[in-house]
Amino acid sequence: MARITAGVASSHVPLLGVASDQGKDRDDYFGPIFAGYDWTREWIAKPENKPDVVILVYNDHASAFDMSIIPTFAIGCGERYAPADEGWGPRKVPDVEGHPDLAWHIAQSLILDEFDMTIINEMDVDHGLTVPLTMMYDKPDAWPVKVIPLAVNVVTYPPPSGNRCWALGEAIARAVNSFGEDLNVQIWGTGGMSHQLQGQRAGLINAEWDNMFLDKLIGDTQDLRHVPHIEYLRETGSEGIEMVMWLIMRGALGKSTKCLHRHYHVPCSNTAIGHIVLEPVDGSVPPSPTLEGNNEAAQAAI
Amino acid sequence: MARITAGVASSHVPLLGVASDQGKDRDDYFGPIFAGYDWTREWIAKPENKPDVVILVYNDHASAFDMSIIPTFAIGCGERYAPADEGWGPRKVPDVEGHPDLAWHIAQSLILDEFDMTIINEMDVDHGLTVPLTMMYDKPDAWPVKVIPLAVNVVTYPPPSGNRCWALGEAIARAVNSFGEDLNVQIWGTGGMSHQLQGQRAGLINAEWDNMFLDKLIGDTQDLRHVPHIEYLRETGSEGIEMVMWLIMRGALGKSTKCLHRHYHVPCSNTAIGHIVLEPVDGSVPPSPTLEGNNEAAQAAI
Amino acid sequence: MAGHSDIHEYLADFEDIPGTRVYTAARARKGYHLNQFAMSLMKPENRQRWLADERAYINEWPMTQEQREAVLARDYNRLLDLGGNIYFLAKVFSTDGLSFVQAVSTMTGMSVEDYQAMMVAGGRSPEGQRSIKGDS
Amino acid sequence: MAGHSDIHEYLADFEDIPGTRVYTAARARKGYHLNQFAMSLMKPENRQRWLADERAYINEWPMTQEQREAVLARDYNRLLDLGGNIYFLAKVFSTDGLSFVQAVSTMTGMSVEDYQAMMVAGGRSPEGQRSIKGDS
Ligand SMILES: [Fe+3]
Ligand SMILES: [Fe+3]
Repeated sequence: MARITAGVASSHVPLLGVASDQGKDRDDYFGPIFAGYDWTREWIAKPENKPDVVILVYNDHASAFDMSIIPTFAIGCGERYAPADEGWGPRKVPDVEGHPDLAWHIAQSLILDEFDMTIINEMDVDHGLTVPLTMMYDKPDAWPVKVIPLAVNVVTYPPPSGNRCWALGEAIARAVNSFGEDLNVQIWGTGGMSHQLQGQRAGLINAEWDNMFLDKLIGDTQDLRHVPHIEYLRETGSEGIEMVMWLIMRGALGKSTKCLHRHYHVPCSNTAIGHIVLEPVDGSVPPSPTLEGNNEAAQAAI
Repeated sequence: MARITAGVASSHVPLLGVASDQGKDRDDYFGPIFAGYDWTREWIAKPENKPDVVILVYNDHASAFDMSIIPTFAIGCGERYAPADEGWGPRKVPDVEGHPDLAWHIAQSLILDEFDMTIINEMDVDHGLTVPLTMMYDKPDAWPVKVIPLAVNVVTYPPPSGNRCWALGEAIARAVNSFGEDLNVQIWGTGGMSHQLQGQRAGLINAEWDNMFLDKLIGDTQDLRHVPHIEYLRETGSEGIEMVMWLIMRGALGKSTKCLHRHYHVPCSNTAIGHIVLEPVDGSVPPSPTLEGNNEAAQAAI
Repeated sequence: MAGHSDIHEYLADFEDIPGTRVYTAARARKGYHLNQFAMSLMKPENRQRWLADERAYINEWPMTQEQREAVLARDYNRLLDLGGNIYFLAKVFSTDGLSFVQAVSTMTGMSVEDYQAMMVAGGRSPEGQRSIKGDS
Repeated sequence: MAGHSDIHEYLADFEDIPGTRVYTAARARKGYHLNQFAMSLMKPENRQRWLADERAYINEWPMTQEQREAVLARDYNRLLDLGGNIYFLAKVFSTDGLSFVQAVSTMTGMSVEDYQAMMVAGGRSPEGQRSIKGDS
């Protein structure tokens, strides 16, 4: 049976990709940022922790989707994804290999569970997805993990509510738990933390709020599912709203979590870098209001 | 204040478009089908019934969306939509004019209400949307109504459940009720009734089941929201599943409905034609689990 | 979803309908490029190239040889088995100038005339057609 | 959505944040073609045509003249007012070879150096920046 063994959150600032690609990741500016990921790189390389598949929650930044189509939740069920050209040529990092068996299983389960998913079979993936891979795995010839992209709209308002994101995480956990194959699955939430990339208020950073947010990912509080969008906007800048994506990760870890590692640094470009590694303690999630039980038959049918 | 004044359901068989376009709509084969729409054409032309906007629930039949992207619920927020080329050139019917003000209002409200909508700004619309317009309005130089397309995936499994569709209808009613402008809004559910377009069982028709379904759209029963997909497939053929879209229409009419007109005919091409016109009696819908109240301020901000 | 405890049970039921292939993820994945090929015929320029040389056009698509031959033979039941979906395949028979009734009848083993007569007489009855295991 | 009774109230709050344009439907509609233009610069062949003759390229897009002039002037605050979204506009400044910090600093009225110094010192404080009506 597949199981979610850990949750990882990380900022996905494009400049971190540039720093890595240009070999600046240990200079004075970037060194302290990347140093905070050393623990994680060592942890994730250990056989007992190494994920087979990562469900990578991120947002597309006007790369795969233009304004003609805006999916709230889009799940990648394809075989592979190429790095997007974001205006300066695609990053020279490996293609991202998908896990269509698990992805389709999750997509189908979520729709039965009354989440209105958009299924994606072909798309390019931008820094929102490739930068977290860089932070966790450095510069391998091929990414050592299969990835299920889960793209969330956090650009055009309204994004999904925090409560909806958390509930989606719970439904993802139910879906993973009902997949027959024995897989170590991690879920990553990316984006954030506080930043504002626009207007006269650009450059806003709120270390106090960010650390409150990190605190509340740990343990069994569910306070964060009720934080309204306006609070992210006022407290953490217009792009701080990306943190709702971390709640999908948190929801998927179930009732209670333990913190394995935590890192916070200001600044990277315009942004506060946050990174946390969580382990489920009591990984139980509420049963689906619409689907009950959990049998392993018919897996072959997928 | 905008309000939903009526619900209309209709099959959307492509051959009906061909019959109309080629002037065969009153011949021996098609005459009895179109005759069942005469009442509706007269009714909808009366000033007191004439809708300003129709929310037209339909499915795309591999026209706007290929297999690379499959949205569960996609709402058209664009200015206009051209008829799709489905393999024999586009139908020579007018372009469809959208209502972006109301469409965006509904889209935003639905997302806050925890429906995971895909917003569409540009697409072509196929027979699923243009045939119902033909059935209701014949051959005008321009469609006398603005249309908000609501495309539902009923092709790749799983489609949304009947319960989810009904709940979406209820949320649409809440959204329409909170729109400040005075608009007569109808909601149409299209597709069905029983038909199977594939395999050795093609041609299946189940008049008894179809009429049970029509019966249960009337009054205050909510039985239909619990009909599982497998029942549509077994009883009404593989394409009978399109009837789940009628439940979005029914849900939007609220607690109780009255039947104004009803028509059933077999066959049209491979399909049982069904058509019903419903009026809300007690149009109340349950309050949103996530959004409460209903004020008209700030409409200008949309 | 009334009546199902999870996606496995939900999907298993679909294999129990006589003469019917439900377009599940398994079929959608198998037929991906077949369906994308069919979709390409929505563009007039592609229809022209297809009609001018079917084999050359279809060879450009990353499909299995089996899928290609079934398209060239217009064997729609076979195409359903190979992951085709009827709304995508419709672009192929529409390009041939066939109606849905004409194309669909070829899947039933009936002549178009017999099929149309059955439809005019009220269509195929669901009796005995609901389930393979049961026989209702 | 905790704290809001409906979409009107939800949206009204967004107008109360100093120096910030939230990318609402109203802005998305106003900026539609502006953002689609910017998006087109993701393709190398379009970047080349744009760099060779900016005015000729931008005139091909159905934007307002005001939007065109603001793009040509790289006036990003103006572009936000005219419906631009920063992730779309990023294709314009990326094509110019500018980083996010360089481009973003131009919106704050600070020099790049001062802006970067502010960031290194911990960024802009939210104190007094949360609300126009309130002053927290
Ligand atoms: Fe981001
Ligand atoms: Fe249809």
